[in-house]
Amino acid sequence: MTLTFLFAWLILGGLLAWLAGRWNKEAPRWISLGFMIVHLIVSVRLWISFLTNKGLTLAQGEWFLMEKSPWIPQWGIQYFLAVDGLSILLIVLTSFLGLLAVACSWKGIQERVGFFFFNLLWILAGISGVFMALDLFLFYFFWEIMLIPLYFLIGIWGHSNRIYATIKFFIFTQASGLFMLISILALYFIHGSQTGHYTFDYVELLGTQVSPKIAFWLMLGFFLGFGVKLPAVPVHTWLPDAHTEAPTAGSVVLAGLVLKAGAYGFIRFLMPLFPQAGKEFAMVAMILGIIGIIYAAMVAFAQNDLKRLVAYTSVSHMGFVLLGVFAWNQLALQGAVMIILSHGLSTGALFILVGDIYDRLHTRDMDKLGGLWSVTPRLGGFGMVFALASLGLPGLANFVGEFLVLLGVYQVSVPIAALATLGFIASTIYSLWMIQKTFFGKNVNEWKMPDATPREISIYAALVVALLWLGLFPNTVLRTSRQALKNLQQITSQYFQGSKEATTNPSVEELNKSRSNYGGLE
Amino acid sequence: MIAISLNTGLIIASIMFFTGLIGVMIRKNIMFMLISIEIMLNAAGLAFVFAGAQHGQADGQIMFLFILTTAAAEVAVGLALIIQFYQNLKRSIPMLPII
Amino acid sequence: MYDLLWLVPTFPFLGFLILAIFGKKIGKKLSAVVGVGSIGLSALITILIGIQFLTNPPEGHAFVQTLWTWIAADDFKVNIAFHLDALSMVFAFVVTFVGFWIHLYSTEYMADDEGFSRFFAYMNLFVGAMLMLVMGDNLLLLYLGWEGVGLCSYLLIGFWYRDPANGYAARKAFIVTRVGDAAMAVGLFMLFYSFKSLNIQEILSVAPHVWSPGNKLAVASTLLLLGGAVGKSAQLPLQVWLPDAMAGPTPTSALIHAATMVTAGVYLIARMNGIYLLAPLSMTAVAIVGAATLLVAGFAGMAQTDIKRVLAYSTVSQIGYMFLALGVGAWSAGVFHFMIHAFFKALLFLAAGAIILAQHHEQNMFKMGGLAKALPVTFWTFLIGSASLAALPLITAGFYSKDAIIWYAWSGPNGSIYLWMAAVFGAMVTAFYTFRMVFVTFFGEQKMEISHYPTWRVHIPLIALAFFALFGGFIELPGTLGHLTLFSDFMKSALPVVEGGHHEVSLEIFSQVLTAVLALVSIFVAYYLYLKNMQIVTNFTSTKFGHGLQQFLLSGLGFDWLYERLFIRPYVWLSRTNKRDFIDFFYVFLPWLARQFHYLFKYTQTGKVRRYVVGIVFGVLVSITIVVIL
Amino acid sequence: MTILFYIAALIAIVASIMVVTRTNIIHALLYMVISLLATAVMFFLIGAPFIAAMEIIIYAGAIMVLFVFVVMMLNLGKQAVEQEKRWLSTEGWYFPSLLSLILLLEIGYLIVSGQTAPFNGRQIPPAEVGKELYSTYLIGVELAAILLMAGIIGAYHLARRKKYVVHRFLKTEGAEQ
Repeated sequence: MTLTFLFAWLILGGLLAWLAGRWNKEAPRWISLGFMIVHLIVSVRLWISFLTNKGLTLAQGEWFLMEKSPWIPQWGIQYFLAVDGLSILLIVLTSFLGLLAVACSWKGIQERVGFFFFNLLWILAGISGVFMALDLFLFYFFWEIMLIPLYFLIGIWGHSNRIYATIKFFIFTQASGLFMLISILALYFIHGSQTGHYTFDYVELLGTQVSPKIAFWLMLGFFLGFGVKLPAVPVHTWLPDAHTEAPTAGSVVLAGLVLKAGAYGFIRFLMPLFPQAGKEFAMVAMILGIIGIIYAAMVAFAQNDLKRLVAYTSVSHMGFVLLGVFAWNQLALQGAVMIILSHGLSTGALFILVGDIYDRLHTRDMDKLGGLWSVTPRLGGFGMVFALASLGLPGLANFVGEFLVLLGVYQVSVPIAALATLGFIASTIYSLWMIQKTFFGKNVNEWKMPDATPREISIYAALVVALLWLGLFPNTVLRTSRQALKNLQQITSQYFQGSKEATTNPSVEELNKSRSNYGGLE
Repeated sequence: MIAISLNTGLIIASIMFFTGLIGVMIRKNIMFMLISIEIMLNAAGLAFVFAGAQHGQADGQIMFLFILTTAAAEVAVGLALIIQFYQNLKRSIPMLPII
Repeated sequence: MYDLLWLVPTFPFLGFLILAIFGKKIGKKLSAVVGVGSIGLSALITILIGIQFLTNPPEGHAFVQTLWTWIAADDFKVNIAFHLDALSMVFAFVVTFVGFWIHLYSTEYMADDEGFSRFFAYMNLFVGAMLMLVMGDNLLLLYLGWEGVGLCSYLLIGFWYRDPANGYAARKAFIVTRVGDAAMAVGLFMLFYSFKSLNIQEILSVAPHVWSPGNKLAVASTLLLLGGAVGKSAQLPLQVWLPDAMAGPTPTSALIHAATMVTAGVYLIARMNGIYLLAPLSMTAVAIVGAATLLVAGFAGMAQTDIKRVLAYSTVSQIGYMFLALGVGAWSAGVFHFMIHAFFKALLFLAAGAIILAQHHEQNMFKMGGLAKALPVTFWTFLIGSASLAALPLITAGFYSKDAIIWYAWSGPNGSIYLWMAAVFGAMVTAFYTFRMVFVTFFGEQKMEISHYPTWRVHIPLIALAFFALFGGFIELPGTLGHLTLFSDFMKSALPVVEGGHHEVSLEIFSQVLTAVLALVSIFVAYYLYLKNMQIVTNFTSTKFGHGLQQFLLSGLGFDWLYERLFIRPYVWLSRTNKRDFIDFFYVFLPWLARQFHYLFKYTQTGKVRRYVVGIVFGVLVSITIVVIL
Repeated sequence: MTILFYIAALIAIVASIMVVTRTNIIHALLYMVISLLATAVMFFLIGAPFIAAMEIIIYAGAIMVLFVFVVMMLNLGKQAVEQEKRWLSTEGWYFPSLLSLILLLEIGYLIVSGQTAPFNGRQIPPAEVGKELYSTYLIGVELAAILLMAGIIGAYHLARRKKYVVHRFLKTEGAEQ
């Protein structure tokens, strides 16, 4: 029942918060905080039991936990939740960032508090569901659940231009989701007509024989669905608008979790369901990834709205995920998972920071900011750490992911890896620019503001510790996701074999022979 | 015995129908438009009756009766509306046009 | 003792953490104790380990301490592990030892600064990262230290953050080195796929079996690593950041931008000697980069007016010597020069810092003068440093280290007469600008009163470093002068021995004498031009050509100008013009189109029934026409 | 007989055209009555005497008289005729006429291109119509009854003289009474 609990608990919490909000402003905050803490405890316990029990050696087709019962049996729809290492990591990330999102909207949200936390918890519930659902219909159901509360979250508590941003966000994600729905239904009918057994069960759909041409189109439907969420480059423009207008918690959830749902979809659904089409499309997708990395980094550099800048850095970072997923080897995939986690933390942290600055100064315009270090050294210090994480400094989380992704991509294509490395430079440029314009320089406008409060410090400190921990001890995470990714790769193995042999240096055998001679220099 | 084919009848009916249609389109006075609609309804009924006569059955005539009913109801309501318009918007112009 | 190795970088990191978290609360005095003490402890342990290393070397002359597995994915596995051999021993020693003196010095130099504890936090972080760099047993850990020191360099250059110019210099340093780092990262991928490992010793031991000499991958990967080294060590063509980096506090310049960090490139190449030996082309490239840099930077140094910029260019130039040494295959000579250079350059910077402190933070040396009497200790130590830099024959350490390089530039395995000529010419230039600086600063009339007299916290580091700058050279004497090879014997376990000496002894003597004479002549020229008869220089620079030349040299031979137009402006222009994200225009266009249709069809909704009827009729017409036609 | 039919058809068409083109509404109504009577003749000739009677009684007799009553109630004068003249002289004529003409030609073409046969010629007595009406089309009759009822109530309700109420959209300032 743990899995049902993980999303039903938040649904319940949201309803309670809403009800409580009718007579008290404080109650919804405490209720949400309590519910998120319990959620975090449960998910971390799940993770620990995964690490200590048989979790690390799950064979293909096995799940660590599974809940399965018929839902609408006439149409082959099941209530099918299951987790493996990959899902567990993402769920832990969800509860962690969810907790921080609740904490960071403690003071900023003063209107319709109950409804706010209702929406927030429901988004988190939807996201938790997305990461667990293995029935495609159920998956789509959760996919939509997380969308609509987010729509309200941005539309009601957003900034001045929120209606435009919300509508844009909604149309983009909804339209792309419909493409995915078409693909899901097509797959459902193709599978049904072949086997006579109509089902949305992911595991059963895995082996569906679809003619390559159709498979390509179905894959494209999924690609659009996940690519818009990710966002991949030509369809990314909703993100900066949505981020700019969203309240802090909305940005955190959006960047930290909703985008991750797209990345997760690529790994869990797109490639295993359509390995051949995915492989054919891989080059295009990777080129999109490269363009995303460099293009978004350049656009980010030009922004003067802090939030917009951070939003574009998200696009840039998710380019690495796209690269990693479509390189589809163990290294790149592990790297992609690392980026998913570390980007969630570092970008979420930046959004919280920007939100706090905005709450104090009511501006995010970098041309008006500057010299804040002298006023708020603590905020500055934390901002520096987060910016450094974002530019991929070794020792912090993002570096591990980016390095592994590039290492994996190099195996598939040398030029793409080399080009993507330019992203290191571009990310340095915008990160340092952001720090310079915000914290360094003269305090021209003579801003005065209080430094970080204990509540904020504890949020930041939690994030810094998490970033450092992922940067220095990434193995805990890598171990967790390893077997899950291997199993996914095994599903596609018949299409992806051989590529590894071709790029490996032919003299490796020789190398292995001579490795026994190792013992210092001659 | 009458030596006319169905085609002839239908063509007569359509000429009348289109006359009414032109009336609806070109007249600006709602009263005239209402009359033109009556012409169109009448033409449609004519076509039904011709078709019924072709087969020697009563169905066509019954259809005409229904059309007649509709026309009557429509005229009653339409004229009531005109009166009401006229009373409510006491314009200097004599008839309420719908331009 | 070796088991304490992990403490060496841990103390500085600990110091950083304490200062970063509690720095404001604990006050300056305690901050200084923490900041200096952590490095002191670190240095102490390093020296103790060094003594044990000399007396009782570990098996295979290398000691490995593995702390934990850092990243393990698929067949990729790296540890957080330290590797200590002669090479990292020397570097770790220099980093902690020189670092300690500089920290001590900083307690006075930064005494009045509001960011006192922040400064020590950064400096501690730097020392920790630098130790990771030199002691990492795999290339990824080295890369971690590599980026870490780059970060500290950035933080310290921009230490006085209120001035946007400092921020600019800091960003420039970080970004330019990051360009090199990106190349290096690709090099790491290449090495990993060639050897399935990033462990340095494994790569070095396996490389000769996998790659035949001149292998394309070997050349490519070594060139990419060279890219990283060039960025970090401020060599051509990425040398532009170092002179600007002088915006940081002077102790920073001494520690990071003279003694340690900028020599990381030297360390990298020396460390990866095994694969460089397999790529003769890359070796040549290293040598040429070194030779070209030492000349370019030397020329630029001749025209600088800012005392720190002179030193900055001389640093670039001296690192050029080290690269030259590595490139020609004189590995231990390069490392030897690194060590000696660390001593005298740190000394020079610290002394320059004392001068700047004494002259109201004025850095233009032409506004100073006659300081020899007022600041005797500073003067004498500065003189010793300068002599060492200018390679004053026989008595200075710089002579022995540089002489070896000059000689190997000719006689080394990759040496050639042209490289030798460049090196000799460079030595002459070095002597000239060094003593130009000495004469202008310390002699002549005193132009400003002294604002601050240094105390023991400045003097002791100066004297200690001066001692090493003078006598540090006597552990390695050339074959013609006593033939003492303590240092290269020590390095033998880590670096290949030079297989040179195909020239005759007479030639070696000729080279040494020539270098010495040229250095002395340059010093005299500097004396004549800048002390005796300054009119000549002023006359020359007032001519059009002379002024142009001066400006050209002052700007560092126009590299900044070039890069500004080649990279910075296009990038900034491109991103600024695209601020609104042109892809978004497509998505803005879609609703616009919809709205246009709306406007178009809006006119059909007039409220005129007749028009609607016409519309219906038209529609009927169209559909019936279709029926008729079909 | 055939000649009679054609004459009746011609009268019906011409009268219809006259209806559409009149400016005086009473004239138009009278032409409309003529058109309906001619149609009734046609009905009679093709063997539908019951319908012919209905046409005269209900259409010409009741509906048209209703029109006339309304026109009388509205008390239209010469002004109305003048206005109609003005409205009719515009170019609004051409396009709708052209449209209708093309449509007419097309439909005519469709009719002519179909199968053709002479009329059956059988007289359909009213009794037959009545039987059919109250058996097969019983529901239609019921619906027609409901429609008429609705029409009566609607007409009564709409035409009742009420207090002057302006819709809130049409209200202008100071227009409240």
